[in-house]
Amino acid sequence: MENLNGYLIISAILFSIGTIGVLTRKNAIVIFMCVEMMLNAVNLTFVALSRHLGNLDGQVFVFFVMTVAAAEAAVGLALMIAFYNNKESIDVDDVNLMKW
Amino acid sequence: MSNLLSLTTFLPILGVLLLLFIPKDSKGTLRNVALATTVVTFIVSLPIMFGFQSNAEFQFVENIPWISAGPFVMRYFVGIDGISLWLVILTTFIMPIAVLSTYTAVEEKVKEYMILLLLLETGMLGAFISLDMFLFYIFWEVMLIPMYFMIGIWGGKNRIYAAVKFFIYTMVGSLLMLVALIYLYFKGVEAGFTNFGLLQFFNLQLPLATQVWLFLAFALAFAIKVPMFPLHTWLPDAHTEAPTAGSVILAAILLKMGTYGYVRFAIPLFPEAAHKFAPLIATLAVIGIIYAALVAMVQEDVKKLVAYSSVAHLGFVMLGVFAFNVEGITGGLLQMINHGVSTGALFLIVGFIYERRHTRLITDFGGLSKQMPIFATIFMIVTFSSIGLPGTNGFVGEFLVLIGAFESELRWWTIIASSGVILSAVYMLWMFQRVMFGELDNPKNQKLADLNAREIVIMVPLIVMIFVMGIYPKPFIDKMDPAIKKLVSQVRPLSMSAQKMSEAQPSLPSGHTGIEMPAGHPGMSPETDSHAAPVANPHEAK
Amino acid sequence: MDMIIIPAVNFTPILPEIFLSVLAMVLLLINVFVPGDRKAYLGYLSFFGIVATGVLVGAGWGGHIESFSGSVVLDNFATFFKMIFLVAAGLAVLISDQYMEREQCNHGELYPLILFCVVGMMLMASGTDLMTIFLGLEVMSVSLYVLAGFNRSNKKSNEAGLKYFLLGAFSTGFLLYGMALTYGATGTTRIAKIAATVGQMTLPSTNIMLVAGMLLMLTGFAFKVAAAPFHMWTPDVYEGAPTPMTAFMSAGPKAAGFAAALRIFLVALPTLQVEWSQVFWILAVLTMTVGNITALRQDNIKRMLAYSSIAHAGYALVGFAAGNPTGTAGILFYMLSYAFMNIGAFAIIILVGKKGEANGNVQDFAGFGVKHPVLAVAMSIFLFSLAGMPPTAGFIGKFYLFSGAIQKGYIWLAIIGVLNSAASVYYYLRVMVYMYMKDSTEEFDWMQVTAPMALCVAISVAGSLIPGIVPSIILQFAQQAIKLI
Amino acid sequence: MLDYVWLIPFFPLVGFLINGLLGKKIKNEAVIGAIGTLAIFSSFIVSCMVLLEMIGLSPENRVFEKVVFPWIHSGNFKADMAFLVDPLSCVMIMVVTGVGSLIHLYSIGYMHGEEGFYRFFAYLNLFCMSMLLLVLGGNMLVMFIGWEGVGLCSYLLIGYYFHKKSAGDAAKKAFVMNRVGDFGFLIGLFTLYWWLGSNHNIWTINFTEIKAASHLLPYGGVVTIATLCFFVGATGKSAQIPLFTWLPDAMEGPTPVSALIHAATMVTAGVYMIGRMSFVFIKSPETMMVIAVVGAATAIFAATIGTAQNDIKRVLAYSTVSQLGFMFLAMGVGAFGAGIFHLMTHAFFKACLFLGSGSVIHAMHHALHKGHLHDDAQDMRNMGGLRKAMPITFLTFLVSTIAISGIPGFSGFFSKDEILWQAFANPYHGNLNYFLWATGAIAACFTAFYMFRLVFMTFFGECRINSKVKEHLHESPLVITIPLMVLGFLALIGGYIGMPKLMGMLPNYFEHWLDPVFELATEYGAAYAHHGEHSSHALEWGLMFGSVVIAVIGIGIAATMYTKNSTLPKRFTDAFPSLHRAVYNKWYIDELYDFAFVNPCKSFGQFLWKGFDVLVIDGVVNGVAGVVMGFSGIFRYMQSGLISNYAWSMAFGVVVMLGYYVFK
Repeated sequence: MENLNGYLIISAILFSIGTIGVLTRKNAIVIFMCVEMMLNAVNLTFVALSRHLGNLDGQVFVFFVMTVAAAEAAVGLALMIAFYNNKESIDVDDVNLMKW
Repeated sequence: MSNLLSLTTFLPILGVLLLLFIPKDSKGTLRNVALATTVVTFIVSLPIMFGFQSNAEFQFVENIPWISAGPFVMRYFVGIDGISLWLVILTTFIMPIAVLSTYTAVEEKVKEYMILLLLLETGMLGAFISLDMFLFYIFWEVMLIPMYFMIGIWGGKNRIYAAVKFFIYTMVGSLLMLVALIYLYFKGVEAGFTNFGLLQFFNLQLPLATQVWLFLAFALAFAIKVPMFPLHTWLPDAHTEAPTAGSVILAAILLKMGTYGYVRFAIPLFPEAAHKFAPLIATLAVIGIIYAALVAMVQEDVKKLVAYSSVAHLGFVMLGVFAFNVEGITGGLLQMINHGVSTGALFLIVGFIYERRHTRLITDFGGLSKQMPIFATIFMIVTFSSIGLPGTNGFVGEFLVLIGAFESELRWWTIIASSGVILSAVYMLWMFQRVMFGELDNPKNQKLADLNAREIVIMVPLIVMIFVMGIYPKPFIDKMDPAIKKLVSQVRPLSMSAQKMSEAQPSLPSGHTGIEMPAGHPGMSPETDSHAAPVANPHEAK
Repeated sequence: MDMIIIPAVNFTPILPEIFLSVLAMVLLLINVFVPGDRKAYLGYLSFFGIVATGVLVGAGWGGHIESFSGSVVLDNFATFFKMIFLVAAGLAVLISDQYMEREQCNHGELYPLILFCVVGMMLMASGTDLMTIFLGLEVMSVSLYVLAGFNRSNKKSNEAGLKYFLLGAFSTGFLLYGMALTYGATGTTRIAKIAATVGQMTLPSTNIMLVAGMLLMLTGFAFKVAAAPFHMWTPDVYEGAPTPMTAFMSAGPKAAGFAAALRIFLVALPTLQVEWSQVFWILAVLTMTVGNITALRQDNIKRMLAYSSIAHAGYALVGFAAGNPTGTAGILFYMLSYAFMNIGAFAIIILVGKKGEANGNVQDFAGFGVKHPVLAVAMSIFLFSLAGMPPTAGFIGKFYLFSGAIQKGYIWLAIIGVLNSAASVYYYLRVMVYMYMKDSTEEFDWMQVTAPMALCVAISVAGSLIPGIVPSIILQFAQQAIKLI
Repeated sequence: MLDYVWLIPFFPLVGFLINGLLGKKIKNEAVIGAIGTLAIFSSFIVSCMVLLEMIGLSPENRVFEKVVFPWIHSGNFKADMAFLVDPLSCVMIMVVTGVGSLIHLYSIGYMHGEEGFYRFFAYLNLFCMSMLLLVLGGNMLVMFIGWEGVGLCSYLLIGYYFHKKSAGDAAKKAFVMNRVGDFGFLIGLFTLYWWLGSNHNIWTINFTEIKAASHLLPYGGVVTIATLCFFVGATGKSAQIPLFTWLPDAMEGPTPVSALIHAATMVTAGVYMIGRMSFVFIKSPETMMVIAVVGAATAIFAATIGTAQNDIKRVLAYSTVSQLGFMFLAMGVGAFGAGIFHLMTHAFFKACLFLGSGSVIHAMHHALHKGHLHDDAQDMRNMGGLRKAMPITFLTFLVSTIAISGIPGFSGFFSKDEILWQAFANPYHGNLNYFLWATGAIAACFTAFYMFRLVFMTFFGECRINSKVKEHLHESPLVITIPLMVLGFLALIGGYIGMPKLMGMLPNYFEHWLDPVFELATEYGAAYAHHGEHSSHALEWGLMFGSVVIAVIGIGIAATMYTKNSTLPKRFTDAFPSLHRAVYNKWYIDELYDFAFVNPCKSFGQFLWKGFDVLVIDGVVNGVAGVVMGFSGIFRYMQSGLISNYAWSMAFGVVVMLGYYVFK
């Protein structure tokens, strides 16, 4: 697969976008979506590499990642709801009780 | 009995276990049990002293496996030679006195206090008998803990600062030593050693650069403990805040760890480096002597004064040890014991008046001689012992230190150090005068009671030691002599002295070899070499 | 190929995991039937389950069984770490009930979650495939997110959960990306095969994909073990999380992170040791220094121990940087001792604390030594062990870690380490200063020491003291464990 | 043979122990006094036996060493508890035990009723023991025990009235100044020991061994350094310039103490020490010169101060300093025998003078007490005309005064004249001799003047104190007057054993006796001596006559000023007020020392403590802690609590790592 680099670059760009999103956004849900984007970028890498290398390990990995991401989403959203219950906000800048 | 040393060392732990079962309100029982424990420990240690053969070998050795994991093999390897013998005896000797001194001084948390005292004894004894470097390190660090609590819990107003300072200050040094210790071990492993046993490391040939670093690390740890100028500031704080027994033990035994460390570890392990740093250490020692004396002179607090006097005394010890000849090291060791006895006694004395008056300011006293004649007599004897009057113990050690140092390359240092003899008289006598002489004008002092029977019992052994060691130090010297000779020969490796000799040959005065060689006693060559060295380099003294 | 061949799977290596998972699910089920004030029974059940698992794990000592086509292995390394996790979990379970009862969030799910978390950690330790390790890590992490935010009504706990979750997920991204790149560079996710492939590369350190993959994985694990600069979540999460969970988190997951990292770096990437060693060198220095120095000024004792926990990760990283048997055995030993001493300390903190996480400052310990001498002595032992004073386990652990560095030639690392150690003494002593040297403001009469608590403290004391005096009993196992990877 | 020599210091030790430990219980003054006196008297008996035995030996065999027990043996260093008996130490033990016994006896009467009577006798015995160790010591270290031991006793006895601040100060001053000297002694000892050892492998501090090896010592050089150091020791102990100021202050002690320690025995230890090591000292012409000059200077310097003092004991104290100066002058000009001779005669007459003054003070004190007056019992301005009330005291005092003034026929004349003659005629110092002689002669004139001033002010004229008191003035009891009479008698005739050859009536027994000790020194001295310049009999006679005239002049002036024309002193002081003030204030030497040493030391100590110890060293220590804590604060605030900051930190870490490794 001659244009592996293209896939890798795209996934790297996706990953970076996700990272930057995490760094810059304030809404917890958006941040979490950015994390998901990072994970999907990795998935893309895995798939591309798997295809390039001709073995299925990467593909299998992707399934696990997707499952885990789903589980994480469930837990994460639950935590955000709990937080929202207390603070009526999901702005991460309001997560500020503990510092120093 | 082959495990006499272990028995002595761990008897106090047994005492601790006993104490745990005594309710904390029965203070009398607690005190008596602790006292009994220390007395029994002392008695058990006596066969060690009498059974000790005057040779250079380590005796009462116990060597059993302890840890063996990975690259490290540590053994429970203990034993004593003439150097550690007296420190062990000093420890067991001082402890009952220290315990006895707490009978009225400590009324709160008696149980804890006694437990800590006994733990401390085990720690100190363990450090003196360890021949496994790792084991030594363990005991060395363990000692800190009880002392820390003693200062911190039963201390004076500023106790927390003093306790924490004491702990961290000492810790910094010893941790660096730990690094050096481990490094040394790996060097040993390269040379084929299989465990932490100290003695084999004396034969390890290390390049000078390595020795220098390792020596510095060891020396720092020990210098802090000694304490040497300018690492001494924890000591006055610790002493002023510590309760009497704590001060006594700190001065009498704990500080000896530092000097003992030099004698047992830093110097024989890294002889070339030790030589290289001898001028520096001698300089610091001499500065310490003068500096501490001057500072002691202007102290307002008796205890602080005594604390600074400790710094000066230990400066003498260091000077003697770094003379690297038999006289100097013997003097240093004697001075260690002397300092234990006399400064211990001084702290007890300070404790006595503190208990009575709850102040230690010199200006609060005056004319006590009239009111407390027995106290005055004892105080005076101890004072003069501390000054180093001939006939008391202080003199023998100080004199040997000075003469040993004078024979070595440290001649000019010795001359300056000797002036410490004047200063010590100044500050001690001035203090004595202000406390004991003059009008008894403070009404609070007019009701003071003289020493009671218990206090006299505490002081009598110390007074006896002061005179015994001053008038007949021979048994002490005889037992330590072979070990010291051996040490001196270790410190002057043949390669070095040979090199020095070859340098020296041309400039030797005529007839020197002619006189020396036939007259030289067998086994004395290391010392004669050491004396030859200064002559060899007359310009070195500049 | 008309027949599906079910491969003969040997379940032995994951027997403990299976057992714990089943137990957790059973607990979840019966939780429904346990009334609110009887949740302690779940605790007892899970404790016994953990003990039983311990026996199961212990029985596997000395074996070497690979399974699931080499993605899971039962070896001494895994066994040792599993023991650590079980110790951490067991002790955490013991101290949970009293705390949860006091904070009125004694939901039965706590115990199954702990058990699941242990399962995840165990997978991390025994996983020999990046996939297994990732899976284990996620099982662990997801449970931990919940555990951190377990006290739903407490704002701090909430925040802790959320913070941990967001940052954890973020770090997972890096870890995963690292795994992907490693996969790309080597064509496999099996540890052993990675090792083989990398071993055949002529100059693996010039393989950008591999190096980048390694570094990204390193980042992920650095986050889990709280190494600077990936440590910043730690104090906040530790402070906010329910105290027993803080105790658990500080001991278990950290060990799990080290387990997986050790497996990956030592087994899969030994040829890149020069590179990762350098990184760990710097991380270790940063971590120790930041942790210790920041801890100096903390009044909240949980937060202080959180910084201390960062520092301890730093010490362990010293051993990691060394990467030799001495250092790595040191890590194993240290993680175990750390579990004892740290959870012990947290147990005391729970005892001293009041409802609503009150009474959690250093100052609140004033006079504790007089009122509760035994507990205070226990606390002192934990603190001295944390400070690395002989004759405690903490000292032996540090001794081995620093020895590893020295053996490797990292003298300066060791020196920085010991200096940090000396600085750390200050804040540990500070607690003791308050316990013993300040007059009490409190009577501590509300304190009640329940049996599980007492048991936890007793075990912890034994665990911090005995290995300090006769370290061989643990060290020889650690040595053997390290030999097999 | 002489094995029993150890008994000599042993008896006083026993006395010390009995009185010191049990004295408080015994309480009975008679018993305590008897024990103390008997102890030293026993030593006197033993000393006499030793002397007799020594006389029985031929001169070259008069050396005996006795090792009692080994003391410090370490490496090359070896010091035993060893005693050395030779003619020199014989003289010294006779003086110490003899005069000591008399003073003990005297003290029974003098100290009657004092608080701590037992303490006094214990200290006195201890002192005698130390002094005997000093003079009998067979090596420098035993000598040093005694050397420091007498210093200790001096301290204890000066501070006997410890409730008086001045006594405490004086005691401390005495000890510290002695210590300065001891410092010199030690350095001298080290130098000698080290030089002989390292160059010739003779590691010894034993006197006989050093003597045997003394031919190896060079002239000058290292010997000068060593001997100068020893001499510093001697100046401390014997109150010479510059370390003399403690002795006048030491008069705070009870008078018998002044007599025994600060006149007869201890202060002469320096002279003895030089005599003991004459064979070393002589090898350094420079040191000899220094000793001679310092001795002469001290002699005249102290004599000038003595002329203006009003305290009877202080006059005697300065007189002692001055006389010690004469002894050092003798040592410095190589007349060791003469020095020791003067030491002995001085012990007789000065002890007598002090005891006499004690008797006077005792009487005055008693009388003042009876008269309920609080005037100073020691101030001569309060005295006068006592000769009628205290005839025995007066007579013995007068004899001693004449002796010290150097009137022929009395003991002081023989010894002092010998010294002056040697100062003039010695072969070592060339033209300096004239100066030495002149200084000595003027000092002798001053001596005669101030001593007779004392006598006149005290015993002649009218009693200047309240007449009520006068009737209470009585002669002291027998226990006091007997020692006075014995000492007075000795002061009278003691000189005849050392009559100069010139007079030819008696052989100079004393010099012959000491010859074996000093002949080696003379032999060494010959190496640089210039012979035969001044030694004519006529000259000697002339100088002798001159010195007598000088003494008589001094007496004459005193007589004029203090008996005939009593306004003269006042007019004199009015004429030279600043001179008088300076002399009266001892040339401000104490103030100078305070200014130059004491105060700088104190303020430097203060600076080191408050400035260096606390500010700098602890400043650094606490500063390091502070800096770490400061960083703690900074790191703490980096922990902002915000998720995005944390994420940034992580991303930063990743980027740096990747940046470094991937793109390097």
